[in-house]
Amino acid sequence: MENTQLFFNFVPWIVFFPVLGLLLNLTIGKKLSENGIGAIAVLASASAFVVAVLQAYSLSIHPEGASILVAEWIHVGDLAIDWTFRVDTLSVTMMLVVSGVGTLIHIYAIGYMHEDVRFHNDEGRFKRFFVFLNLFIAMMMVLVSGDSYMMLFVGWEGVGLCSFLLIGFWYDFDTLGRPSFANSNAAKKAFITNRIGDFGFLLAAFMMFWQFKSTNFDNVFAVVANAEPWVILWITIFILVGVAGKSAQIPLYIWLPDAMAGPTPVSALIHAATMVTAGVYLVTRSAPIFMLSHDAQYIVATVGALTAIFAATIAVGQYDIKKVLAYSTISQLGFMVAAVGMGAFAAGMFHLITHAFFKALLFLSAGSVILGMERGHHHLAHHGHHGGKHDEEVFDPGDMRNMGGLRKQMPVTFWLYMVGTVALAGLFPFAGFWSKDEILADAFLEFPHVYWILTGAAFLTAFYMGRQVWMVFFGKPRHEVAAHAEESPLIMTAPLMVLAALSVFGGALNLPGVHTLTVWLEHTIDIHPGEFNMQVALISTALALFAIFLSWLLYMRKPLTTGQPDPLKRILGFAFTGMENKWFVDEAYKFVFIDRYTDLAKFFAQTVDWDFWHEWFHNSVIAAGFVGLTKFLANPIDLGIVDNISKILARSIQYSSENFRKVQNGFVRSYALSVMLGVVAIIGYLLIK
Amino acid sequence: MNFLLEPLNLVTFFPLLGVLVLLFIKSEAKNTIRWVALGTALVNFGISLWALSMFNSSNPDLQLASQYSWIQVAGWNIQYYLAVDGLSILLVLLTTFLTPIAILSTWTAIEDRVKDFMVFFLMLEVGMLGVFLAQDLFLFYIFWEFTLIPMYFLIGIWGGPNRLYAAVKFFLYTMAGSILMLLAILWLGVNQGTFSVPELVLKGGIPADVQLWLFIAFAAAFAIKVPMWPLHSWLPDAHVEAPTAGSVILAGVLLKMGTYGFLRFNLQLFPEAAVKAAPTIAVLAVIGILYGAAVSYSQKDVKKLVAYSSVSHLGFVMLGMFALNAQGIEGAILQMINHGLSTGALFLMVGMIYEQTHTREIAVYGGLWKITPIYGSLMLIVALSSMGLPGLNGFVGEFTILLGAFGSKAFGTPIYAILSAIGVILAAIYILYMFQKMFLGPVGKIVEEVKHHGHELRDLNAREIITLLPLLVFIFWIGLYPAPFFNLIAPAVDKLLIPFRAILGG
Amino acid sequence: MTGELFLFFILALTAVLTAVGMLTSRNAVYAALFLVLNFAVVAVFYLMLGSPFIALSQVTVYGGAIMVLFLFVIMLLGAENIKAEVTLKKMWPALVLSVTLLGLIIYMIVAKVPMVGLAAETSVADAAPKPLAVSLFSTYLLPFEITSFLLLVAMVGAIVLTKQEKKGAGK
Amino acid sequence: MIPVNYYLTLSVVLFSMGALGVLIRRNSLVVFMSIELMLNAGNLAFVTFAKMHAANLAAVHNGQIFVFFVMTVAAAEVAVGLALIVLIFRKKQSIDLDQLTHLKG
Amino acid sequence: MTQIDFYTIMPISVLVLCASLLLLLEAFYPKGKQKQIAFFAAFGFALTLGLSISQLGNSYSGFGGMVVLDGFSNFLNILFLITGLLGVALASGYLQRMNINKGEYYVLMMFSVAGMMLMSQATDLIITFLALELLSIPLYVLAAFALNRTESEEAGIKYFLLGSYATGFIVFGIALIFGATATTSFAGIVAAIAQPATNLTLLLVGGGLVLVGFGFKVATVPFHMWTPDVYQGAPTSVTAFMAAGAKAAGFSALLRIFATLFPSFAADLMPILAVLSALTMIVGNITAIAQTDIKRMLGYSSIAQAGYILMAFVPFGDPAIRATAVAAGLFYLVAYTITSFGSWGVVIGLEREEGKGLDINDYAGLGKKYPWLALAMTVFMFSLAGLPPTLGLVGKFYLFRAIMEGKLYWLALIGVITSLISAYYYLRVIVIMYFKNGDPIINKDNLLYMSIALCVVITVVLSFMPSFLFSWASNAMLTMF
Repeated sequence: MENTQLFFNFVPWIVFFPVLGLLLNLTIGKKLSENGIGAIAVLASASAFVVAVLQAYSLSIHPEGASILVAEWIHVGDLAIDWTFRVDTLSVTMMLVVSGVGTLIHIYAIGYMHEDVRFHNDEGRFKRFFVFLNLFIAMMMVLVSGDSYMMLFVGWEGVGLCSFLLIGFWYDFDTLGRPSFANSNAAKKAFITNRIGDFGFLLAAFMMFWQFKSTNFDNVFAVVANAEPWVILWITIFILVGVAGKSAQIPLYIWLPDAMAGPTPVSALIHAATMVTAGVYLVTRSAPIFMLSHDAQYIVATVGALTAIFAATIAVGQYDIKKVLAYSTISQLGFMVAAVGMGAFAAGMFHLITHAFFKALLFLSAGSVILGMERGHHHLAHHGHHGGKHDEEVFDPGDMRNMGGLRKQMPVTFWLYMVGTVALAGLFPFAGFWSKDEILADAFLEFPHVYWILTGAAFLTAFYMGRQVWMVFFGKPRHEVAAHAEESPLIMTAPLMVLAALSVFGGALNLPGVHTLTVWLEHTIDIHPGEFNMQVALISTALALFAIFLSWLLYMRKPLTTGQPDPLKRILGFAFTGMENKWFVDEAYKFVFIDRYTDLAKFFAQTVDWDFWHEWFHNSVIAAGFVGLTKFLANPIDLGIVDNISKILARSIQYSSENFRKVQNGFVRSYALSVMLGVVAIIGYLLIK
Repeated sequence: MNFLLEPLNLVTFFPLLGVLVLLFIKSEAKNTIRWVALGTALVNFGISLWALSMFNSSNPDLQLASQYSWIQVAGWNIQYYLAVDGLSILLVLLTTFLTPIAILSTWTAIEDRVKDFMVFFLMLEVGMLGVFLAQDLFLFYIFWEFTLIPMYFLIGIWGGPNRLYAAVKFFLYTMAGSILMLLAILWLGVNQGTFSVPELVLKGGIPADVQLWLFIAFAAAFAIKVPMWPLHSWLPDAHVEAPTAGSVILAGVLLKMGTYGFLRFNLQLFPEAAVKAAPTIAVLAVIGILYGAAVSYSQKDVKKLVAYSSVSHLGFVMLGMFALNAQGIEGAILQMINHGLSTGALFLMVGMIYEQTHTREIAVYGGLWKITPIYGSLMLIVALSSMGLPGLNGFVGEFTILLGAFGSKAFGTPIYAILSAIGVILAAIYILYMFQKMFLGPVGKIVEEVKHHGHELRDLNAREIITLLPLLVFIFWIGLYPAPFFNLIAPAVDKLLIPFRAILGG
Repeated sequence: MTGELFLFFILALTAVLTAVGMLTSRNAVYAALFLVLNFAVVAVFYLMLGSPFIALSQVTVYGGAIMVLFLFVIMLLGAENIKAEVTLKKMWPALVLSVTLLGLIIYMIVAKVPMVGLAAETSVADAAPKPLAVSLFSTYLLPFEITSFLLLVAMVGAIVLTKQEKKGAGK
Repeated sequence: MIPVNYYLTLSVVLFSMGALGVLIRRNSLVVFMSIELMLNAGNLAFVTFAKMHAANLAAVHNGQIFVFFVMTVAAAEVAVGLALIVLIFRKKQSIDLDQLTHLKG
Repeated sequence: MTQIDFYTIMPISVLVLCASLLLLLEAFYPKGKQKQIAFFAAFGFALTLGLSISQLGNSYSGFGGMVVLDGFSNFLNILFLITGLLGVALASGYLQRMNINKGEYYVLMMFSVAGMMLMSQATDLIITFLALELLSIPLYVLAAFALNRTESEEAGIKYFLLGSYATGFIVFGIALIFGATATTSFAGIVAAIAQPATNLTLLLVGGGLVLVGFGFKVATVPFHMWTPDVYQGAPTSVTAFMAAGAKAAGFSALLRIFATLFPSFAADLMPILAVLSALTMIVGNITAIAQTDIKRMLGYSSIAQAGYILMAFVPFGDPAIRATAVAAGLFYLVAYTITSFGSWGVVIGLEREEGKGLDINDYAGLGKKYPWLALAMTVFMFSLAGLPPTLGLVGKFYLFRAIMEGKLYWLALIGVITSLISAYYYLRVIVIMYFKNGDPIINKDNLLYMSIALCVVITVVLSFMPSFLFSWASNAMLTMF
């Protein structure tokens, strides 16, 4: 697929621009102001967006796309992996979303980080943030534009690294700004969990190579149909492990909630809009493989659906504004994975895009809320109100129980948040409605059990979003900080408005009947447009409205007061405790895996390797045994051979030890005796042999 | 004179010239000594590049040979025979490349008996180069044993508090392996009538049962050196006690002598035995990978952590090598280089902080990235390279190795590759653990302690950055564009694989 | 049993008994005297074996020179008595080994050497001193010369060892 | 007609007794005497063998001359040996071998 | 005495003559100027050495086949004479420092060397026996030469008594051989073996007893016990001479006797030799580890080295390989002689009066204070341990190869394992020299240090060009068979 027409040749720049940006910031960033740094980063990201747009334009003329070889990478034997960029409708869709949303978030971050670094008393890290952010864009571009599984994997791990770096951005604190290893633990957890997923990815790649002699998409898809079913099944399962890691599916989703330790733009960009959807992209990309195995589709769809509902239940029980969104993200990722698992690739991609819009919007608005709270907190602390009190007890600006009534303090943010909420809840005609319904409609046809589970999840989605909005923006401030919260500046809200607009009108991308996106993607993957199912749409809309009503009943009719336990607790009892505590999955993992591995490692290191192998075996058995033997040979044989032999003889004839001690040891005699011994042995051997 | 102008002779023995010069410099002129040593090592690196320029990478055979009959009496046929091929060229370059870097790292770390140190160091370089270049078993054995001597002194004189124990242990364990190899070498010389490796390869025809014994005898020497589990017990001692430069060379080059030995001798000379032994080696390698990673994770001493990580990394090398296919072996060779670069850099960096704080206990560190940002960032890159992040060198090696092992006909099952791939996860765990506890989190108490002694914990200085920079260049280069390196290796590996293709089919 | 054999047994018994005497006597003088007696008996054996020259040498060199020297030293040192000598029963290993050696070689001799009788009268003339002397100074000239140097060395050695002592004592 | 074995046996008995003497005596003079006894036993064997090979004149001479040289050597050894013993006695006032245990290990 | 007879013993005669002259000279020489005696002795050795070298390539048989002068004996004679020269160089300063400077020392040494030379040339058991005594008796005296030290006397009497004891066995052994073959001449014995009437058992047992005697001289286990005591007690210069010369002489006799007389009994003797060699290597090396006195340690080391040399003789019965095997033994003998001389030289360099400076710990700090001397010692230790770049490694390589050719894999295995063990104690010396702090004192003795330097040079340089020495050794062997 060598196509060098139009702007296809420019595609490597989609990576080079962000890299250039980060290098610029690395080298000359020190001399620039914050705005300068931000400008470079935004420009880098925006340039990537421009490249993506150019690609889209080129594709609109040459929809068959192109592969652009940059350099050879790993050529060993019959293994040939190259740095080849792939331009097709699917990759360009992702490029557009990533660079588009990314650019908006870059802009937002200039404002956000300006304040964030000041709240943390470390202004030096402003530059570092944008370097990482640009690196992320570059890696994400590698991920989506790679022409082979292995190049995809480079981006795959690369974004994992960026995720690690950005979650641990405030590595010396916990989420509340206290000195701690907590944030870095979260970062580490994300990386390691992702690595578990990568393990699956790698095995899938190995299997592909040995079965199909290539990891190149086209080459693999060309011959995959001839493969035996078990091969397909295993490849898909291994891919699923990778997807579970990256896209936070059961059982590897655990890192994502902790990832909220990163600054909010990071949560929005990486852990909601782009990186976590890489798994969805991967499955979509691997559509020709998944299509071949009904079992694989079944497994993937089920995993996605279960994740969707499981995470949604947890989201219901969270108090942290970002944690709710995080679990919501997991849940929505479950929707997407279920969709692509069922073969509803267009629906999955559609939801991916709309979700990127409204979830980014929600996260960024949440960031705005948190910063607003921080500002209030700051304001209070500076004005000396209850200064002593604040020093003792750390204030959590993200805790919804501290909020309430923010609608008045932060009106812009409130409205933006509302748009996002409605879109997420899937109310007509917002973007979320169209994409979610397309998934549900497909599920209804393909896997009824998935449909029912997802419907339940959708219901919960509307419920927890309602709960959140009531708790955050309505009622009375439950903390004096909330009463002093301040609105965010324009540099932060402006990108949000763009996102809000996209959230409202994003549904237009793939409206029933028109199927713009589907048609677009059809050039790349073999898909069929989904049918709009009125029944499904109605049921889900009704359920969503009912859920919002329920949440209104619980949280709005009698707004929460300070220190009041969640009203759901009364109703659900233990079940809510489970939700609050994330069903104790983290604890279980810690107990089953982390602690056991730590113990095992300690056991190996201390007991097996050091105490046993190093100290006991090498030092005691080998070394000491050797020394002992030496001493034995040095002393008894050389000095006391007479003693020893006579000792044995003496014992054998029952001599008393008294008598034995009287045996006098003449050394010359001993020596002579030794000679004699040799003589007798030699003569004896010669005569008797 | 012609003898000395042959590139391989020149590259091998040039450091001796430096030694000679050093002998005439007063011990007090420490800086002169350092410059002379560094200059010698750098020139030698240049010479090795010159040799590389003459190396024809498409030729799978031994090249640039310097071959003279040496001891030829009474049916004894020992040659002076140095030559290089794709299997060894990279290791030669690695040696000449790491030596100046290691010397540079000692600039302020070694103040005591600088002259002796440099003399031993340059002699060590001679020995290592000889090992990689010798194509006569006797000559190889001489160089092999010779490397022990300077290393022994480097550990024993300039090492840590427990250096005597470590030095003697290092010496005896390595020697213990090599004596069996000596017997095997003699068997070959006696029964095959030649000590020349290429001739032996050509001749072949060693009965299968004997091959296995010889294989074991050679493997004993190399496995201890690698070190393969469970023969690794000398390694933590040697590494922890050795001075930084010693650790760098030990991890960077000396361990590779073991893996190289497997490649050059065990695979080339005893192909049938190698096929037979492959599953066993794979089991040991897998245990080494997982065990090394687990044990690393539990270390409190950062140098020990890095030392044990070598057990894990070299497990990968062994696994790849005995996959007996192109991917496995080429990956293994590249991974030898990668490990030399990454682990060498890790040791260098551990040494740099140790020089300031005099402690290697992980727990006292923390938050270093904030205090020493350059150091932290470089450490991050090196750590990522060590755990095999795509785009950096470690990945290219590990990936090709695992890929090779996955489809290896010699193993017959992908299970080894799958288990080893778990090692990739575990690598992330211990590396990140190390990085987190030292560089992330709140600022550790060591910073205060250093202040207490009237110093300020400083970031890397220019010399230290210059020391690390070449390593970083290669870390990225190999990670992003390893083609030039693979191209050097590939023809020789293809040739190496011919007998295995015959045995295993395909 | 011929008279000759009878004589042999008597003499052999004497030889063994004197040897035992030497081994067991606490007094060094007695030991030396026992040994002289033993040498004398062996000299008779030499005669019986047709070696008059050797027999004569035995008496002069061994009995006359060596043993006198021994006695002289014993007397000189006044060291004829050594207290707390070892008794045989405490030296089991030595005894066992010696007896084993004895047994082994005797076994060899009995088993492997033919029971050839040694006629007393055969070729006595050939072993007579004169042809022996001729042989000594022709065929065996070199070893003979060597022995002269050997004795010289021994003399020098003995002088070196004892001379210094006198000097040291004098100082 | 005394069988050759008789002589040889006697020689071996004497030799073994000499060897035993070295092993069990502490008096260095007596030990030395025991060694002389061993040499003497060797001589007896030589002469016996010479007699056994009486048919061969060269052999007879060879054996007997060897005996002669052994005696000479014994004399030389005695000179040195007694000198050493005297030396030791002067220093230690004893010729007890068991007191010569400074060197060991 | 014919001309040929004369040529055969010419070097020995010259040496003996020189010794006799020196004896006279010494008697009339003014006291206090005896250092020049050493010079004369060295001159005597050098003269003889020149004669021996001039006789290279010649082959004579004299005195009715009692002595020969062939390549083998020439090779060893040169080795003995070099030993003598080095012995003089080591002794001259040492004797003065130890206050035992007497001219007889050199006279006795020269006689002893004459005995060694005679031993290598002997082809008649009478000569062998007399040569053995000629070399031993001076050594008995020399061991006790430091009359002011009790240890020296003790060493002398122990060496003397046990040496005589061994002589007793040799005499009886020769008697048995004579009994079996009716002759003591090698040629005669070889001829007799071919005859069916010969009593082979007697011969073999006689050979066994002779083996014991020479085993004692070269200190193989279990005939080795005198070695450490005597090496420790004797004046160090004597020890050096003994460890190198006497051992080499013992081997030369063993070699000639066994290679000439007993090849047909190889099957019977090989297990004995192999076991002796193995035991020697094991016991020698392992016991050395426990030593703290450097002389004692080197004593045990020399026992162990004897085991290695003996190893080369094990396959002496295999005509296909015995030449190379035994040549390997000779080669190793040379390597050992040079190296051990050098190491004893270093010991002498550090030895103070009254036996101070002999503990291994007295070497602490040598590497720092006297780097050259420490380097020399390091080279010797490496050579003894068989590490590059030294003659010892090449020697071991040859040895093990010979054993492998003889298919004695187990013995080779023991050899390599024990050489690993040996590395431990050789290394300890290095460890102490370099890694421990101390303030060693060394003696001023230029001649000594020049000799040590010479040994270092030979040890290292010859390791790079061993062919010449090896081909010489194997040619020497071929002249014998």
